Amino acid sequence: MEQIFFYTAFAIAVISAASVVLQNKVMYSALSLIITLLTVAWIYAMLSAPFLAIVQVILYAGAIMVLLLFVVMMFRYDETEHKRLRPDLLGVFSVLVAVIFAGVLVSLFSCSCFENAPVPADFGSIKSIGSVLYTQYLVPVELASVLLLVAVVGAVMLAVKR
Amino acid sequence: MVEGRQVFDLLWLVPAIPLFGAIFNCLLGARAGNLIVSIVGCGSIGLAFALSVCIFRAFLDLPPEDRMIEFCVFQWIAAGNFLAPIDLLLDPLSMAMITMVSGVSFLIHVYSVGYMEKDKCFARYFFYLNLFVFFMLTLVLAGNFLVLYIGWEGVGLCSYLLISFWYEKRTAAAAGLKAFVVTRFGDFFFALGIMLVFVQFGTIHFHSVFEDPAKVIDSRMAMWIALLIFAGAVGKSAQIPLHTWLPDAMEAPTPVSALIHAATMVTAGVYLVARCYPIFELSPVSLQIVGITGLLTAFISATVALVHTDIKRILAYSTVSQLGHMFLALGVGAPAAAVFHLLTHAFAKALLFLGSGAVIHALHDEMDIRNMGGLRQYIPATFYTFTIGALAMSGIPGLAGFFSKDAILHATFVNGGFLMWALIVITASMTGFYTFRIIFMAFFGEKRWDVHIHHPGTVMVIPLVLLALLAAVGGYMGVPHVLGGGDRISNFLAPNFGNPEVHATAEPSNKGVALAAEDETAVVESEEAAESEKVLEGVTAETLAEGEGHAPAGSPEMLLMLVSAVMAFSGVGLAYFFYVTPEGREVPAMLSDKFGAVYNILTNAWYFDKVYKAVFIDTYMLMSEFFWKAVDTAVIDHAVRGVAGSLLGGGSIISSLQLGLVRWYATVMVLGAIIIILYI
Amino acid sequence: MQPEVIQSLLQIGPTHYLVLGATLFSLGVLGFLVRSNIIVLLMCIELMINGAGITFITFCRQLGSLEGQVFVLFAMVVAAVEIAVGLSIVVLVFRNRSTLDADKMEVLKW
Amino acid sequence: MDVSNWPILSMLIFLPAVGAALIFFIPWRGDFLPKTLALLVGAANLWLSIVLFRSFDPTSADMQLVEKSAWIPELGASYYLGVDGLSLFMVMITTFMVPVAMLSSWDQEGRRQDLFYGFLLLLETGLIGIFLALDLLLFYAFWEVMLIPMYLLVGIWGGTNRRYATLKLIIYTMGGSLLMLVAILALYFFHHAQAGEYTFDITKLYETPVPPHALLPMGLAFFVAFAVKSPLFPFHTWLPDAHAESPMAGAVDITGLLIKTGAYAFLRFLLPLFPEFSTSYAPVVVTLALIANLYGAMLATVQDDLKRLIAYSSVSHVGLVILGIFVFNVQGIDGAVFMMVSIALCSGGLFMVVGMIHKRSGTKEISQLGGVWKDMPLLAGFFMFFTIASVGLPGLSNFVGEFLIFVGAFKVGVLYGVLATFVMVLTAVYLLWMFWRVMLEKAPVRARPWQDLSMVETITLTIPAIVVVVLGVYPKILLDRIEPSALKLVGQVKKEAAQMDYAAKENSIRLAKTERGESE
Repeated sequence: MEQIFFYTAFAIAVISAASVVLQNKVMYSALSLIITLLTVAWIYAMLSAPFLAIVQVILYAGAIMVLLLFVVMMFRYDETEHKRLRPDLLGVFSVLVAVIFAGVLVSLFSCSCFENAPVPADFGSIKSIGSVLYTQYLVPVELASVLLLVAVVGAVMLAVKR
Repeated sequence: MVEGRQVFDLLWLVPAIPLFGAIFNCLLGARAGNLIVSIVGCGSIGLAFALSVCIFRAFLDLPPEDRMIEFCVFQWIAAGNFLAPIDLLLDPLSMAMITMVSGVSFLIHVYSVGYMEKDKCFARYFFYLNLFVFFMLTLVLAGNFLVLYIGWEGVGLCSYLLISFWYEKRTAAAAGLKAFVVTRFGDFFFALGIMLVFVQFGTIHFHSVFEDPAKVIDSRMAMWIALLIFAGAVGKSAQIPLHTWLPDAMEAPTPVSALIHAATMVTAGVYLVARCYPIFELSPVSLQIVGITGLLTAFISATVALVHTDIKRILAYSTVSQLGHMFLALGVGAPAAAVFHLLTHAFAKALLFLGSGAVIHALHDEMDIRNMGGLRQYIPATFYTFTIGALAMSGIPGLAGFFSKDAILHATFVNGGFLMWALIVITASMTGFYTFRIIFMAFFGEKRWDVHIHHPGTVMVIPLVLLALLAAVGGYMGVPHVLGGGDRISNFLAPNFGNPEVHATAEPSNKGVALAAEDETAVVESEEAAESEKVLEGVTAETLAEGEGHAPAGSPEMLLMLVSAVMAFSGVGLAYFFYVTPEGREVPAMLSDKFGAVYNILTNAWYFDKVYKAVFIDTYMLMSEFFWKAVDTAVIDHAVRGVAGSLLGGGSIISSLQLGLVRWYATVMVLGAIIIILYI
Repeated sequence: MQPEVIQSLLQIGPTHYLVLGATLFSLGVLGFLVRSNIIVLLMCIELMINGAGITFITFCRQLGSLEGQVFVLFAMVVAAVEIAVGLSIVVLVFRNRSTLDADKMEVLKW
Repeated sequence: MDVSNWPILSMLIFLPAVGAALIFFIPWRGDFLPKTLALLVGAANLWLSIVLFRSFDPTSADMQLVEKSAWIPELGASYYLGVDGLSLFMVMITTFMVPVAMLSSWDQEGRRQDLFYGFLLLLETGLIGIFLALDLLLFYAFWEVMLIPMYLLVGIWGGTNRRYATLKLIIYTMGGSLLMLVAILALYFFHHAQAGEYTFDITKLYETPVPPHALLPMGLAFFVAFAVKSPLFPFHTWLPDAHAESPMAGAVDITGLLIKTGAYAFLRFLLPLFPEFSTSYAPVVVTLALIANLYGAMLATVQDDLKRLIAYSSVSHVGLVILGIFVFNVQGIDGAVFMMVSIALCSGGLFMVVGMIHKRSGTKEISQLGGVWKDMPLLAGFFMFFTIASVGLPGLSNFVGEFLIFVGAFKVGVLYGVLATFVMVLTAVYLLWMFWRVMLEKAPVRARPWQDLSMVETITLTIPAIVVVVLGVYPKILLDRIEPSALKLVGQVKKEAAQMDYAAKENSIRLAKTERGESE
């Protein structure tokens, strides 16, 4: 039963990721990216990380993509002049990427001896992550907040027209 | 009067006083007026002269065998076994020399007070002159080779300074440099000679070297040392290969020419060879070379003097010729005669130079004898003194030159062989000819100038008269035995050069014979040098015919004396015939264009100057230019810059990798990732 | 196809998820290299981050420790920051160069 | 006051450094105060060196007034200072020349004169350090320290294309000294291999026999480093540029001091540390020195730039010094050390005079100068004095050194002696010709006649002139003190190379040379 879920998620994710890359129109690639992100959220859920799935949906699909779409919409950027997909380079680079992919696969299958460890019920729940977050990783959290603040100020400073 | 031993302790004062005079003139001269400068200048030399006369008198009453006083002033250089203390040596040779040097230079100082008073660098002139006398006296009194070398170089330096005294004149500066470099070239060989002596003997102290050189070095080594020392002498006394600087040195003020280029400096070479005579005696070959060089120099420079027109250049060439005589005398084993001739020549030549200085002074710097003439009644005093000097110079019997030249002729005849004697006799006649040519051209005949006569002051005339006296009387120091004289000069110099009787008497000593035998080869070589003057000889031969021809009685030496006197008179007669008698006037012109080729060889002083310029100077310049341009900049600098250039080049290649494209950087990152993965 | 191969395919284990993560990541890299539009480049970066995120979660699930998830959370924060700054740069670039083609920007060429 | 317990050597080294520090860090108003301070420090250092001279015992040959304290114990590098006959006069001439250089650039316009003086003092520290250091690492440290002020002195206050000149100077010397560092370390480890303990102390390193296979590279490395610094023939091209571009006082220091470090280092390090290398390669070095000698003289004749001409004359004189060192006999080494001192004075004097002409005429080209005698008789007097001193008139200091080296060379080989002595003719040619073109003849018309020497300039010229005369007339004060150390050095070199007795092989006087005989 869950094989079906996995494989559908797998298929959707790959197809939408490919379309992000191959679409000529930026609009369409943006939309396909949203689909990819949602499937990733789904996969998180399957991997018993419900909190993360939710955060993924809200943060990625919600915030980032909206921002992205907003910027895309802002520039009536005509794709025509710019639709070159550099097919000449496609060949070369796909070979390179294939090599990386093959490398990873080789290392995976050479020692595919993992087994899912038994895991308590509320593994990915908010309570557990929250507790871990604010006990062991308190400092990184604070730093992350500072980072976000800097990013906001930076973005404003850069984009504001003086 | 300071008597006894202690007068000799003042020996170091003789050179020291002129030095103090020089220092005074140098530092305070400019501020002190001309009067004070001249007093200090002449005074210091006069004092030195007086002191040397006292020492001379004290020296005379020393028994002949211990007339050799050593005196060490202070330890100069001491490095390992190379010891060079400043020590002075007084023996008959140096005694005679210091008296002559200080005497003549005192007279010349007095003369130049008059000659130079209008010159603005009066103090500087006396500074150089006093410094010169200091170095000359050090040279003469030196006790070891290095102290002699100090005097040697110092004298060269002062001659440079004095020749280019009127530094505004380009020719003066050039002549000064030429003089210094040519003499310096001679000094180079002399330095090598000193080093060879040090390496062989282990010391450079005269006494220990000359005491018994035979036991330390063989004749071959002696030859090398002798030749090196002789090369130094050639440079300084302007013998054949290195004589070109003396005629140009006439750019100096006339008293300087009188002092340096007549009486003192040029004779330093003769003094040096005389001083090192024991080494020369060890190798007959070197004596021969000295003799031949002397002969050649005497002959060639006499021929050149025949045709020159500048009064001072004629006298310069005559000095070179007389020096040739002295070296010839040394070569044929008559050092006493050489020194005697040196002394007489000093007086006569100084007189001639000062006389010519007075003439030039009178005619406002007119050097060319062609536009002089008839000065007899205008400057009579100069005329009379000049004539006495000329008579002494050309060896007219009765005056100084005759006795000393005769001694040389005799020694050449005895030791040198007939041909050398013939050549030197011809030269003697030529001397008579060109000396009296000046007199007849300058003082007789019609007036060829129109400028107002500037009568020489008394300060200039007194030295002339004194020198004339010395030139006349000087001869009686060495009247040979044949004429009943005591030959005091040879006895006086006995301690230096072995007993004089051997040389002066008629029958040649055993050494003399050996020399004559070997001499044929050398004579042949000088043969073809003489053929170019065949022409002139033809002229003198027919005048000889109508000279007095009665056969002389008495020993061969009397005959020799007679022949030399006759030759002298013939030269004078010829000059009279050419330049005074009306019909003889055009003969010289006719002669010069008939033998055109010979004439311009002589006028250009046998092309020595041009040859030297082309061979040495130009090649040296080219070589250094080449070295600078090709080797230094091209090779070495280029190599250094090459290294720097290649580094820069390498850098630029690497920098071209930065394409600026984002994609390019990404690919580089991907390539990196691949490499890592492949590695795992 | 041998039975155990099919069986392994069916039995969803962590490797499958890892394969998915790897594919997403590779597509992201490919996209980044191929495309020349800056906005698409940003999206590809997102893809890569998510690819990495999946591998994290799989290992976290497999090892039973929560660190992985915490880390992915932080990864997301970073992604957010990156997009914010990236887009503001895109705005600037567009305003100055009026083009978004990455290949035209070689100001940094040495 | 009782001086014996003062650590004179360290004071000598670090007093100038303190002076320089004072000048740099205190914000002076105007140039006059720092300049006087610098001069005072220089003079104090000079007084210290005179105290050193008086307390130096001329009879003993070994190191005196030794100061030894741990510097970097782990490395075995000790702060080890000592002075002997060879280095005593190097120190004295340094302390003497620096104040003279300061005086000669007293009224030199240009900005930040106080820095100029500070760097001059730093340079003095570096130099004295080199002469006193007996520990290889300490020596190397001072060897590099010296470069920095040199670079700044010439780089900031130099002539037109000074950048190129200084860069070339620094890279050249730096390259050489890096080679040397490698060789020092190699020696350091060889010593450890034999004696088992790590040390840089020279006296111990003197004894370590170097294995034959390593002898050539190490010896060569040391040789190249020192040959570059004391410009020997193939490595000399930096000197003319550095001189032509150096500021007036700076030029004095290059000739006066920098050059001597190379030649001194030969004596102190190369000869005793690698006796076999030195003796077996002595003929090569001697020929190089002879080439430098004659080549430098030749090039000097055709130069048109005054300072470059004197630079080449320094190349020629230094060639002579190195010739004196590599003939391994007492006369040679005595002459070489004496010559080093007198070069500093004579060439230094010449440079100062040229600097003064340069300051007035604004040009260094000889073609544009002429007839300077009429305008400036006093300067002409000094110029004549120093030219004649450099030509080597007996009675002045150069002659003593030159003649001793000629004798030394002659004792070892006739050909060497002849070629070495021939340079005295060439020196006379180019120096007097330069003197003629600059001084004599008609002066080209000038806007306004140049005024003669000012009081300060006259003093700066009279001081070295007096010393030149004193050394010329009475050189024993130097020679007596140099002799024992020279004998020790010769013994050291000869004893080590007994099997290749250089002197025996060479001093069979070969008389076949034809060009010497004057046979007609």
